Amino acid sequence: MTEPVLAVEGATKSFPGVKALDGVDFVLRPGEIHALLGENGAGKSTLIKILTGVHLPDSGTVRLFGEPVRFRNARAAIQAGISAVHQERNLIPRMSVAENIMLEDLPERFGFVDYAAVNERALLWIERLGLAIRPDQPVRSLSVAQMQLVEIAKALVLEARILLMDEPTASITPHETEVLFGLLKQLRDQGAAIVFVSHKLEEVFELCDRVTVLRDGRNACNGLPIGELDRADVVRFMIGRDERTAKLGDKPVDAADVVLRLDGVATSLGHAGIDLELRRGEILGLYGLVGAGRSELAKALVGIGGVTAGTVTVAGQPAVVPDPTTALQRYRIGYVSEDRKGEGLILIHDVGRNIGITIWRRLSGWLGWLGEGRARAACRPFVEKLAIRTPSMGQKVGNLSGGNQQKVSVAKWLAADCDILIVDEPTVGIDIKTKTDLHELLWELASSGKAILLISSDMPEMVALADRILVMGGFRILGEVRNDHDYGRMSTAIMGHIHAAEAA
Amino acid sequence: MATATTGRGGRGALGLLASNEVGLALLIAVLVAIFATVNPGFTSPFNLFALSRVMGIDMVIGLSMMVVLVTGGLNLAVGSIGVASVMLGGWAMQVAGVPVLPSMTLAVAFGAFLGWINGQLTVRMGVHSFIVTLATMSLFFGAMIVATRAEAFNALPRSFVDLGKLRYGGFVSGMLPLALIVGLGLWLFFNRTSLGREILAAGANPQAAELSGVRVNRTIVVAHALSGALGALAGLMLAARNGAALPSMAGHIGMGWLLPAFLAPVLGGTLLTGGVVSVAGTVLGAAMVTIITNGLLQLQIGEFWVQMCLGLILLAAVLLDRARSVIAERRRSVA
Amino acid sequence: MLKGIWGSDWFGLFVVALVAGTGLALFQPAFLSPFNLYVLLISFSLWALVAMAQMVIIAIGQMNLSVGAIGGLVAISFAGSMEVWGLPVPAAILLGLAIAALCGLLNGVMTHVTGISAFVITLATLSIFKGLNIGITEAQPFYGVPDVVKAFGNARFEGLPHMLIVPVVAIILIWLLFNRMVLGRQMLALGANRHAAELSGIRVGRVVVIAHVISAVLAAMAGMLAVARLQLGQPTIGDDWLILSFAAPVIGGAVLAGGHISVIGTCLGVVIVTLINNALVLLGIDPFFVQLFLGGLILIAVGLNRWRERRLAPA
Amino acid sequence: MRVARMLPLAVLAAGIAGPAMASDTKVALVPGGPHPYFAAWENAAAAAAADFGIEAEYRVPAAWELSKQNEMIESLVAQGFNAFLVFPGDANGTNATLEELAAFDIPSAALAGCTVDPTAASFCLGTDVARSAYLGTKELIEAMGGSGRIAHFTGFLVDPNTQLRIEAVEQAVAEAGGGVEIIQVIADIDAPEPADEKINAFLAARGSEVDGIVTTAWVPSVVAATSLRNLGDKRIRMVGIDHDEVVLSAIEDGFVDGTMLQNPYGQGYIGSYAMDLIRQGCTMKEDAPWQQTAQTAHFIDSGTAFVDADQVKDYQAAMVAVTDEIMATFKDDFLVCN
Repeated sequence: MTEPVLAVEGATKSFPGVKALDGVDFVLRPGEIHALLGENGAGKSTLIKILTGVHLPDSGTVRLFGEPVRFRNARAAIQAGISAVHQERNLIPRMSVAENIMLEDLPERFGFVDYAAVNERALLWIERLGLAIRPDQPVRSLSVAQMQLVEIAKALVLEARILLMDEPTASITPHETEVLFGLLKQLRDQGAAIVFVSHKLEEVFELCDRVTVLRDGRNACNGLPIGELDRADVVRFMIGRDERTAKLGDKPVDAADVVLRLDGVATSLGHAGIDLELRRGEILGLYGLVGAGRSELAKALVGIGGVTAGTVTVAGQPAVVPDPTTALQRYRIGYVSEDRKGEGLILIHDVGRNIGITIWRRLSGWLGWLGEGRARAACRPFVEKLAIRTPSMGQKVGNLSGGNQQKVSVAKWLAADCDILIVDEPTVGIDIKTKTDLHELLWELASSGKAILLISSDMPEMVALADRILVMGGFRILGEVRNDHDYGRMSTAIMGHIHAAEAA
Repeated sequence: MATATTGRGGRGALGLLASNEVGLALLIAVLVAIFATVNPGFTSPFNLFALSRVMGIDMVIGLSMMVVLVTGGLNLAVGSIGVASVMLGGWAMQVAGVPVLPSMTLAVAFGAFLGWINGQLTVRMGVHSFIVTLATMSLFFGAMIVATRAEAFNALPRSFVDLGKLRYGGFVSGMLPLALIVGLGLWLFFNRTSLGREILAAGANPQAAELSGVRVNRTIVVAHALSGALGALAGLMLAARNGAALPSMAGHIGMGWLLPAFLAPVLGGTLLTGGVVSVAGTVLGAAMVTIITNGLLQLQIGEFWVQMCLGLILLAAVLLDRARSVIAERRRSVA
Repeated sequence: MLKGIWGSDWFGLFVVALVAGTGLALFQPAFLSPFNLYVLLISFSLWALVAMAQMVIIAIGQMNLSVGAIGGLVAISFAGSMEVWGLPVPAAILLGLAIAALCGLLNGVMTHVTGISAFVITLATLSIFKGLNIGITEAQPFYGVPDVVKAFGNARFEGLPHMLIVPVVAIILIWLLFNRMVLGRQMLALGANRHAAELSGIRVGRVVVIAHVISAVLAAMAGMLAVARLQLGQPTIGDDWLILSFAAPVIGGAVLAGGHISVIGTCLGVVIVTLINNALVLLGIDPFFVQLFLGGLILIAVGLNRWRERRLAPA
Repeated sequence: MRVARMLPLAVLAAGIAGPAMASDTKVALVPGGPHPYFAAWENAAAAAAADFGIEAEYRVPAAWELSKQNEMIESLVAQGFNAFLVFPGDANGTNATLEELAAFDIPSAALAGCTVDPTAASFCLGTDVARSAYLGTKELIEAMGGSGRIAHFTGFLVDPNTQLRIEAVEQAVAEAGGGVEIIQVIADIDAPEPADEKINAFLAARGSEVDGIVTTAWVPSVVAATSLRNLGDKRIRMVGIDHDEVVLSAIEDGFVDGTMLQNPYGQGYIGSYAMDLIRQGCTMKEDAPWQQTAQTAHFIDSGTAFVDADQVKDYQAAMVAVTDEIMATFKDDFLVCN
């Protein structure tokens, strides 16, 4: 067997209140793609951060080619030959694509940045990733998926021996994922050692050679060959028991009770001719590739980006929604944003303040008076209902794990008690258990008479939850599929609509 | 009074030590002990009275800046607004013969109105409040100069001027309790009302707050108006102390207030990026700065070196506070 | 190409400056007189350096409140070392720059090592630097400025002040720094997203400290120019810089949160403020109305630029 | 480094004071802020302390702000100072502080500039700012030959003295008949850089129209004198204010016609003397030879003189003479002592 390039032995790391890693071992060999799996909060990101010099371990050793190393900062890790794609966005929006890609090591000529060389070298990786963008384009003009790929190019360009990829596929399309995987396999065959973190088990089985699973900061398994495992094994390692599929049961949809209706709606964001009907008790899926205009439509419905033509009818009455406040208070429409950190949550505020924000007005008395006890009491049922794991209502949301953060951002809208809930990518980057919980919750909400517009790029999720699926592309509705919960038929039908649009 | 938003509750002594407010209070205690030992005059009733009066005024000035910092903005025009409002109040009292209380109310309302203009301009133009208030600082001050020809109102009613001489227990100026009441009111506002909570939410993350149904623009306008009202109040306090409404009382275009306005909230732990407020910290920050200034003036330092010593002590205080919070944080993570 | 210029940060400002200049020339022919242009350029020389000093720190997402205090301290050290110690001019200049570098080092190291915001640190060092100034001078100017220095502050070449050379060189260097040099790009990356900069292997501490040193050195140059211009080492030099130091970069399109500045925009910001001040004198505005007009005109300049940006946004 | 400038004065003045007697008087001389004008107060305080057997100290507020000055005065009371000579940070605003001092039986007087009546200040010893500006303008008009266009450069508008100066200049111009005209007033230029910017802009725009410049604040005087020297312009007449070296040497070299000089040393010295007497039970005489100014009815002129090229070399002696003169009769003229 080949010598490991990187070996972690007994790594331990504590933060205020939590022990993130507790004696974790991890061995990475050259020429392999090694999956690092675990639920949210299992310690994957902490391990990655130790390997990239963001954190120092409290105890334990990291060996690089057999030599013990301690990375005091990211620079040290990069110089040691470790590059990484981090989970959070790490681009400089105003700089060009090429400069972002080359930022670690900008080529110089006579003391000045050699932009010709910057563009040239970046272009190589842009092309290898199949990106149709110019190297001199500013990053802020890119779509989310393109940014993610630039992020990946930024890591690849270092041509490091060790490549750490923390959820690189979270926001890119299946086609782009395919190209990326081809590239990663090629790098592996050239001898690179790659760590791959993902919640999408399909991808892990397609791409990886060996698997290490963390659970509660410890090894649940350590470097098992993927061939010896099946999906159920991996899930058992991750959650400590067998996978539980959401029991969704039957749910009545009142076909006559249309709560939201769009007729020929156009928006200032670029939508045109959008027709849509959402009924009481229904989960209406809105499927499409990244950039299809689904989140934008949702935002237009709550008053961000005006409706320029057509009519919106809420509960039978024509509706004009100038802003989210009106959407919430008059039309009882809520929007759970896909961008949890940017638009969904206030990370520096506590759980109580995040959940309560939608109901303060309703709770407050004379002169807007609202006691802390009363505000928190009103939020508590939702913390319990969603089983949000937090030491108290006073915990900062920024200190919670990703899954619990997402639950908080949903809890806010449960508290608001909207009739119409638009849920945008509710389970991206969420562990399996939380995902199942959220699926059951959405189903239950619909059963209790709410109308839900579900935006998701996760086809299995769509097929499991939606009653009908609208396919969207290019800011238009491409077609409708009535869901019979058969994955094969549904995916074929949906992709059919998308391809038909592309062909046209 | 603890900070509004972060839940430090339930962590016992270590959590308490980690809070900015407690750190400031400790520093203040140490400073007072030192100054009182070195110079007996420090604790004389006259000095305590004078100290508490300056403290009260600087607290309100600091709070006036704080309510805008909470939104992630700045209000460079605090001084301008304060002076402009007070000149109107002074005119009402002295020239128009309006009774004292309505005149004061008028001044505060006018301050709120000028703040409201700042807020509206910020929101409508979509420019950072820094640049808006930079312009209105000159604008308001210039308008005041034009309207008054820079002449003071120095025959204000006795009942108003006497407010500046109000004294409790022989050594506490009425200004200090007033400032503390204002502070308490603000604490309640940010912690116990829906609007105050919304201002904090909008300051921390405007996009998230907007999508959650908070009218972010309105919170900005309200915060600026509140800041203007508090600026006017600070101006009235200063006018009562000076016994006259003076165009010069906040320095050239009101810039004389900027230092106390920023020092108090910033030392007190209010983030310049918005969303986190510490009313108690602001109050303590103002107290600390006035105590340092007062104590230093009484030490026998060459008078030209006082300012440098003030700077050094400020720096030391800031560093000490930082060291304390780092150590407390470390202890907590070990525990 | 044309569209590129129309869309650039500073085009609106350029138009504002151009219109203001033309308007002034029409109303007051003296505006275009060689002496007035010379006076404008002198003002520009000083304010451009002051604005650059702040701009460098805005670029890394911080604020430097001590720009004026550093300028003042260097000004009196420069003049004082020549008067009291009889230092030759080049040595005095070096001393001034060294003092500034030390001040900048203090600001930068303190900010980085303690992690306290530069706003707070420079608020304290502002007092220290200004306090040193007052302590040394006891508020009395230094008069013994050598004739060479006085002559430099006064000399003209074809209507251009010799002083102009300093800011012109500084502006070119700063432009190169931010547009063509790795260090400058790292500063902008740091200002835009500190975390990302760290993960990209940028030595954040080093970049922060260097930025503060550059800022202090620019302030020092402004301070020494002020001495040459005023022909004496006034302790009050620098007291009035703060507002302009922020106004010009921000009018010029700098993002106060960091990560984006425009050197040309900042210069145009300085030009606009200088023009406004010049106009208030040239048009003989009643002194009581000066502040009112100043505020109004700044608001209009910003408003116009903002309006253009909005017009541009959907395109 | 800064001492010695006025030392000869101290020696001279000491001669007339008579033998020193021990006293518990502790006088603070508090200027409005750090400013070169007041440097002579330090020497005056030292001389007074030696001559009258009192304690006298010069204490400067950290910045030129009313509130800073008030804090300074308050802290000085806590340190046991029992008499105050104050340059009013604001002619109206300083009254409140002086009243409080009076409430503690601490006597005070306004020095160099006056507080507005009614005031708790025992007297105002200094310069009648309006009269000084008026006389300076008169001198300027004379230098211009009785007619021409003049410009007036002055300090912060919010300083009440600034308005008095503007009005005084207007009055002098009005009295000169139709031949003189004020073409521009530039204010708020107490900081050197803006002063340089604005004064030169003015000279650029209207340098050829203007015949005379009167300045009524320290910094504008210095900057205007420097500008005229740089331009080599001796056509434009100018009368400045105060004793900055730049202004004095410009007078010697003929770029400036003269300056309105004050007597800061005498103010500090006589003021300290008077404070000691008041502390010992003397009271101010109501029928003293007070002068009436726009601000107060209890004004004593500490000596305001126009100094031109002929007198500039020995203006200090002139000021000593004025000081001596006031000292000689001060007690009898202004005080009732038991």
